[in-house]
Amino acid sequence: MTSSPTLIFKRPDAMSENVTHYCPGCTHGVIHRLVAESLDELGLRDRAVGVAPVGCSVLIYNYFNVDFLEAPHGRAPALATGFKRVRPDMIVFTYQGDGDLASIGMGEIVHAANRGEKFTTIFVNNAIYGMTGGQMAPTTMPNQRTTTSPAGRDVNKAGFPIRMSEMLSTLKTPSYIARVGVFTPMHIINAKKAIKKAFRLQMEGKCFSMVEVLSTCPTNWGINPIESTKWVKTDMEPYFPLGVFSDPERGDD
Amino acid sequence: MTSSPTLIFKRPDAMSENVTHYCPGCTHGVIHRLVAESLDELGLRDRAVGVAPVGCSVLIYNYFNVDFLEAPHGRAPALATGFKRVRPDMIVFTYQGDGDLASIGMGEIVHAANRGEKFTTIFVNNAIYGMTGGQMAPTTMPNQRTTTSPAGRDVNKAGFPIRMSEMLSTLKTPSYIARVGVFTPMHIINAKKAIKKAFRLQMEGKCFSMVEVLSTCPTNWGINPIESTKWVKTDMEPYFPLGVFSDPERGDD
Amino acid sequence: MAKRLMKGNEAIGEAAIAAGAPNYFAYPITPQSEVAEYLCWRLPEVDGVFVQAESEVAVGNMLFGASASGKRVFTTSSSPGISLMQETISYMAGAHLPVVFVNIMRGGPGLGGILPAQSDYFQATKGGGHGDYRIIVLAPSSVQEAVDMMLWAFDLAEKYLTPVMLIGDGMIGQMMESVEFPDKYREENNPDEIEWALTGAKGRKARICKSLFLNPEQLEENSFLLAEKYKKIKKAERRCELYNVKDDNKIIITSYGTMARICQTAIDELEGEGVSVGLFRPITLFPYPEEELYAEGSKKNIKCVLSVEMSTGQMVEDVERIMKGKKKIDFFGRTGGVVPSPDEVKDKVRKILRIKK
Amino acid sequence: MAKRLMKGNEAIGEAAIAAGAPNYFAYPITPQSEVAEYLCWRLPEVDGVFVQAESEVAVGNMLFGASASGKRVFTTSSSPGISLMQETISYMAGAHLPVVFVNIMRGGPGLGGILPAQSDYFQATKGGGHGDYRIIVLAPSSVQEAVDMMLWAFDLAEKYLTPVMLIGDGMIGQMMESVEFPDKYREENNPDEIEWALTGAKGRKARICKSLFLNPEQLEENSFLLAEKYKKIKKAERRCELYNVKDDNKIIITSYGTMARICQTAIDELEGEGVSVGLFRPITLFPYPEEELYAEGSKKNIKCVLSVEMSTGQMVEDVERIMKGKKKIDFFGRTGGVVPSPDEVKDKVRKILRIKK
Amino acid sequence: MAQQNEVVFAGFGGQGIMTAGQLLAYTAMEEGKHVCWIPSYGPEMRGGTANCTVVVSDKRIGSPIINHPYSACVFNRPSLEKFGGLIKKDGLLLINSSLIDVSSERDDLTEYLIPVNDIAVKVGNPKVANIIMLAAYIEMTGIIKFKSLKNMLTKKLGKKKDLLEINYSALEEGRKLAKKLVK
Amino acid sequence: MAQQNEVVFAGFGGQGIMTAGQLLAYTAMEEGKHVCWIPSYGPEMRGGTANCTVVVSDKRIGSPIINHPYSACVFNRPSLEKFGGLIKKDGLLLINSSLIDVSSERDDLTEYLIPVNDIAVKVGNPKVANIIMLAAYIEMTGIIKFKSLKNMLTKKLGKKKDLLEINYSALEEGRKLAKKLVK
Amino acid sequence: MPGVRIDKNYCKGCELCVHACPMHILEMSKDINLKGYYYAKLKEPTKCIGCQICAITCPDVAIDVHTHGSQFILFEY
Amino acid sequence: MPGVRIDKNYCKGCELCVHACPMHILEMSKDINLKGYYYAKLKEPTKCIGCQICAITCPDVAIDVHTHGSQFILFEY
Ligand SMILES: Cc1ncc(C[n+]2csc(CCOP(=O)(O)OP(=O)(O)O)c2C)c(N)n1
Ligand SMILES: Cc1ncc(C[n+]2csc(CCOP(=O)(O)OP(=O)(O)O)c2C)c(N)n1
Ligand code: SF4
Ligand code: SF4
Ligand code: SF4
Ligand code: SF4
Ligand code: SF4
Ligand code: SF4
Ligand SMILES: [Mg+2]
Ligand SMILES: [Mg+2]
Repeated sequence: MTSSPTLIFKRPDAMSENVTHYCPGCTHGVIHRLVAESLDELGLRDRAVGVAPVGCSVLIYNYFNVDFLEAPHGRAPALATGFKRVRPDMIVFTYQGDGDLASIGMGEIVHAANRGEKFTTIFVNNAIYGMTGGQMAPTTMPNQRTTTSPAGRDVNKAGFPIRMSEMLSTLKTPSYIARVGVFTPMHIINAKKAIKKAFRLQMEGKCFSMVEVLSTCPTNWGINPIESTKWVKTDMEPYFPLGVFSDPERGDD
Repeated sequence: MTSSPTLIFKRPDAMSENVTHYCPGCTHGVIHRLVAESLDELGLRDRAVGVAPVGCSVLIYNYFNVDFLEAPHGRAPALATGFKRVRPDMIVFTYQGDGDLASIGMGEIVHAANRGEKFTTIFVNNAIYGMTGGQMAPTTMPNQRTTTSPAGRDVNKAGFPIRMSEMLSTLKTPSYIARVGVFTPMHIINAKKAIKKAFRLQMEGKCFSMVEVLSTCPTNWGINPIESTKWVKTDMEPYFPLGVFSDPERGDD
Repeated sequence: MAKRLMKGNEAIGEAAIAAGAPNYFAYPITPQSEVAEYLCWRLPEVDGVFVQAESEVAVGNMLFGASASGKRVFTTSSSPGISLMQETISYMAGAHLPVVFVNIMRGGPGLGGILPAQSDYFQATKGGGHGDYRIIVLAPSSVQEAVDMMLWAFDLAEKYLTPVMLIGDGMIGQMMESVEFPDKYREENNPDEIEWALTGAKGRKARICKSLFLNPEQLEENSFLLAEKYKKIKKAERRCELYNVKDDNKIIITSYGTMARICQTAIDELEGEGVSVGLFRPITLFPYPEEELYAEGSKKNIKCVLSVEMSTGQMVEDVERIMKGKKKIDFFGRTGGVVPSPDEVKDKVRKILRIKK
Repeated sequence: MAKRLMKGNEAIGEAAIAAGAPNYFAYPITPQSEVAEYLCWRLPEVDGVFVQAESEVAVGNMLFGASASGKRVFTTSSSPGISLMQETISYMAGAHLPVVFVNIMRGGPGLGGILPAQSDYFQATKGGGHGDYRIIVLAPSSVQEAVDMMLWAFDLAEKYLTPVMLIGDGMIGQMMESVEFPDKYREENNPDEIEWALTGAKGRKARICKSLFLNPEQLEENSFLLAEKYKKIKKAERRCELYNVKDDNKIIITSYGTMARICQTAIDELEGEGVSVGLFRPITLFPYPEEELYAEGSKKNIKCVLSVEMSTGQMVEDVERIMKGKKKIDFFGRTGGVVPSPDEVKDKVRKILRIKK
Repeated sequence: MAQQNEVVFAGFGGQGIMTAGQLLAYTAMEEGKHVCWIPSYGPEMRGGTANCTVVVSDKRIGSPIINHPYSACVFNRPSLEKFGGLIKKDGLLLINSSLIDVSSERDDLTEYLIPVNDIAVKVGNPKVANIIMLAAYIEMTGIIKFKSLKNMLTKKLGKKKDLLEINYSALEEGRKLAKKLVK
Repeated sequence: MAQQNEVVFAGFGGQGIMTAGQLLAYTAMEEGKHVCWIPSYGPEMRGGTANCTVVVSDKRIGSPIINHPYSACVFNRPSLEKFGGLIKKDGLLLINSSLIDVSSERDDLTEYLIPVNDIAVKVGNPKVANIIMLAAYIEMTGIIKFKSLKNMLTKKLGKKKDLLEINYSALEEGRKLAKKLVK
Repeated sequence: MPGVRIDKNYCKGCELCVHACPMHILEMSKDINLKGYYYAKLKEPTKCIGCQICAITCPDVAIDVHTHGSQFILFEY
Repeated sequence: MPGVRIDKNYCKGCELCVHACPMHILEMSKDINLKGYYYAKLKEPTKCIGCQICAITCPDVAIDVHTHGSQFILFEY
């Protein structure tokens, strides 16, 4: 203990010092950190602009040292399109929940992806509307109980959960689309790689990029954080398989 | 010529006597007739309700002897959902153009399909905004000239045409989705089969059904009707292949 | 029926069932998500329809479709959600369709906040959508009134074939009060008995429900028809409540919804201090009880008509218009979710009357 | 610069370029699709941005994003399309962002028709969205004025950090008139020089562009800030034009946009018949030139203030409010795409003055 | 010439109606006049009819919509039916007698029959019927100078020599006929 | 009892704050009183605090929001800090002394310290602290009848005998303590 | 013997039927109908096989097909 | 020697780090922090291998990892 120790893991520069308002164990926080680390490592913080959604992460701008715009519910991809088109030299990303992106914002994300807008979307799929108190989302699992599906999601009336990554990757316009998880340390490490790649592709002006992250909502799922990560593995992952669905560097379209 | 001849092809009962406002050779008219014949043959006219789009076919109700609702641009699937949910005993269909369904109405069609709403959508894809004077649609072909892509659709800025049938058929909720053409008599005959099947499935309460019909717009394409049908074959069909993309009776999901 | 203690949001849901309108389409938004959370289990009990839509734009249009069936349909939402329905409201007004919208208002503009406000008065009463149309706007000030007005709203919507909007603030939605429902719930409409409903063109000419009139004379005719309808509504459906209105009032306060109750408390307390203030509470915001306000407000004893709102001042423009320069008009408001206290109202009254506390 | 004969729609597009705002996001809708059809080839010539969006909801939000960059941005649309932007307009007002909307109005409500109308007055001037906000509303009556007002609109938007809307009817968009553009087109903004623009948090604290204030006191503060802004605008930016206003006027007509020109023709012709009528043409509809109208309208010689509109009567409510009961208010309007003729206006004037033809 | 002149050009799509109006408007503007050109747009356009109104004035123009124009040039029968009755008393009506075999039956107008299609065919291009009509109209009203119109055509068609020649001829023919008719 | 009584229940989530208020409101309603229960909702809820206001009155209730209530039952320290100063002069303040070791430092109030958590543990279920507080409050104010509250509890918990017994005990303990304190 | 009847007032002169008829027996008339279109007409009625292809093709449902006894069935429709 | 530092005021007591640490050397404290959460703490500092797994897992970025010389590299991050 004579020479001073080196920090090998610390709060990324792109993150602010604020304590988040997220519930204990909510993995929104992990995903925030992965985004911040990616910006730092690629040297993008200075020219990044984030677009916050409406959802639990609406206050994301309090946790970053990055310029931020706050979008109407679901419309972040349109704001990002507008910004990036007039400032193609900047790095633009949206951070959106599943209610935000897959429900009210369906039109905006499909069309931004289809036009091949050169921004990055971090899509946090926690199978529920967190902020408004746990209503059913388009991504809610079959039979999952929520405040608006008290007997469980009835697929005969509400249909099956929408797999956004699969759907968007059917578009012919080139894109990078991957689904990752943050429910074990190893998954977090892989999630980081995907997010960083998404930003790198944007940096290189390549394509639209989206990383869907399976996330937890212990509060509205009504189970504790550890159980929540397990539920992602056992209940969500089989339906929402992890992987890369579209990659301009893989040569598929 | 002693006994009187029998009519083997005549204007279907579900069609009114009005002359349409469509341009000469526009195949909207053919598609209207196929819908009317299907309703007649299945005995559905009496309990059918159509939902008109905003587009060249906004006046469709003038050409049918069927109750009709007129939707705001793009929202026909939401109106159909509302109607069908409160009157599940009725037969409901939307008739929508590509601007209507694939552009402004993207959110509504994806979600109606995903919830598995039990109505039928006739999706008329003519690769352009007909009514407003030939602007680029999400389905406009690469390099196709339109009034808002005078140098041809630039896929680097506007992306590639969206293939709605392919996209919607990735949803897990059961559905019947087919793409047909009306550019030769044989294609018209097949189109009729698909449309009739779509209505039959609705009758049986099976699933959401959509038939995408490749159609012409001689006026805004700037070529004559015969050339137009050829252009569908040579330019559109290779990109928008005909076929059944999802069929509850085929056992795929 | 026995009295029940119920949250405003839930009571509104139950009231729609009582009104024979168990057909609900909605999208979650604070502070009214409890309506959906109540109805998602309650409606199946009465064979009603509950659909959680993908967006408020879709909600509006599902209502549009469902309403054309002749059944009674409704939604609840809050400010930003209501903004998204403006195109459709205009369409439904133009197509002469009945429907009930409930706006449990929150602070705005933009995402704003989720606490009670009354800053959507303009949007509701002047028509946030395009074209020549108005909608009937009702403003309950208690849970019981919310229930009663839901019943009335559906009747009005059907009587005039028009959208009706109930506007309350977050408090109306969140508070519990005792409430009674009718003993007998209304049956659902039988579409076959409704002459404009789309029921299938069986044995009759096809019906078309539309707002497009490419011929300008026809479109004008439709607009004049609407204007005629609004005239009738203005004549027949104005409602207001007077509180403590007396010959010695120095001031008439105009205020609606829960804000009016706060003013009542202030008025009671002022009365105790020997300051006489009357309250004019419009119950219908469109049609505004114009004659009634003018009559009360222009009395000799009145020095000032004071509009008290949870906004930066919206209804006050109508008050100005109606009072025709007869009296001084003043305004007091807090906004953005700040609920004024009776004390603040009292202070404002004292200031107008130059009374030292 | 030399005079050019140009269609209103195209001139509006060119004017935006002249104003240093070659950033256009739009969705086609009659009767203004020519703006996009012009700009889709014209903007690339000046390295501008042209995006055909998927919907008007997306248009509004693209503008929202683009505006936050500090560059000047705009769109054009028509009535139903503008209704779809109301949520976003409220957000942008709340977030203090400059932007220019052009509404080439068509007949409504609903799908209505595509011919000229002025029936979106309420929506534009009272705020069709939710919450306590207003927008600046300008009403040109000629193609040249449309051009001049586009230049002004961007300046106003930036000066006050607020959405500005130019409203014209289908005629403004469709007609060709001679028009001059400034000799020197304005350079595009340099975002780095704009203190509120999002340019990347390099060497400074991060900037946040938002309308959410969960703390009601902060939300109220933002609303009061907005109210303060509107007060300043009301003070500094009222504009109107008087025509034939003389001491022997019996009637003052209030009318705006192309409708005012039709009234001018009527007034000229009436003058020939010895009937003296003045025209008060508000150029800014918000802020409404209230003092000016009151001053002219309340003069001794005036018997009646007549609001002439292509609607069933919307601005007339403001006229009533402003005139404070001083004079009789009357209204004449055609709507739904029917453009009143000078003859009809003359007939109305004669009727008011009980003049037999 | 009156302080303000209004003319409606009306016919079906493809007859160069809009162009004729615009040419007049451009030229009048070059001459320093106030001008306003306005098309009818809307549903009736689908039917294939087309018309536009041009107002030329020495002072600022009031109403851009003219319910009762001073004059009209009608190219087909439906247009005659639509506008024949609307023209101001003592106004001017030019009828394309190549396609219209009736007259307005009004006796409070100056009315001329001009077979513009036939003349156009003679000149060598059926598409210049609109120019012939315009030339005749100008000759009759003096609303703008003939020379200005010629210059405008030269400016607009400068690069297409062949077309220009035919247009010149059309102008001349129109003028000639007008002179003959008015005399 | 005054014509109108207002009470705030405040503590953190999970202490049964809302339930206590609702029980009071239900019972008062059954007794024929005008009642209004209103929660605080909004962003602060995330922080884990919870409070509600109950207004009980013989006449129609004016403002549902009470900035200066007549009384408050505070279950934790932040609640004391928030509401201690807001109570009306001569009002009543009940403090959960199991978790709060300070007082309001106001001398214009009647203030009692009640260790409701400790008593609840004694009674056999830590969750009934709210009932103990409510019982004490009722005993002190007479705002509703003790018996009515007991009936209400019976009605609400009828099926869960065990729980009912514990709640009865909680009621009794609360009342007992209140009697002792007031004397 | 089969035959077709073309209602000239529905016809918009698109020529799609002319192009489609397998027997090449349709042609465009030299006259125009009320709307100003040159309409389609049957030039050799006796050669018609009643295949309905013209009717199926016509966007304006201007064509009826009748038969009188025998008729070629080329497809199920 | 590697080690971690847990900022107890960021910690919300979710226990994810405790669950994740391969050395099982984290535990929840008996005390609460300012926000009222039982926070995580290192019970056996000497056993820490500096693998960063706890830090990577923590949703509240409450954990720093430092080293002083050697450290196990389990993965590239
Ligand atoms: C137009 C509009 N509709 C509804 C809402 C209410 N709302 C806020 S957040 C939200 C959903 C949030 O869910 P999600 O996007 O999944 O994010 P999460 O909270 O789960 O992270 C909704 C419906 C709103 N603010 N605006
Ligand atoms: C909200 C709204 N936006 C835009 C329009 C204008 N509009 C009318 S039809 C149309 C597009 C029609 O294209 P499509 O759906 O492809 O139908 P088509 O005419 O080609 O059959 C548009 C943009 C409108 N009526 N409403
Ligand atoms: S509600 Fe769910 S998503 Fe929102 S912060 Fe809490 S745990 Fe996370
Ligand atoms: S514009 Fe195109 S789609 Fe519309 S009727 Fe004409 S040809 Fe058909
Ligand atoms: S029925 Fe067949 S053969 Fe006869 S005209 Fe029609 S296409 Fe030709
Ligand atoms: S296909 Fe029909 S519309 Fe076309 S030419 Fe033949 S008959 Fe006429
Ligand atoms: S660095 Fe590794 S060993 Fe050390 S505490 Fe964290 S998880 Fe455990
Ligand atoms: S993971 Fe972080 S927040 Fe959770 S207990 Fe460990 S240190 Fe605390
Ligand atoms: Mg979510
Ligand atoms: Mg189309």
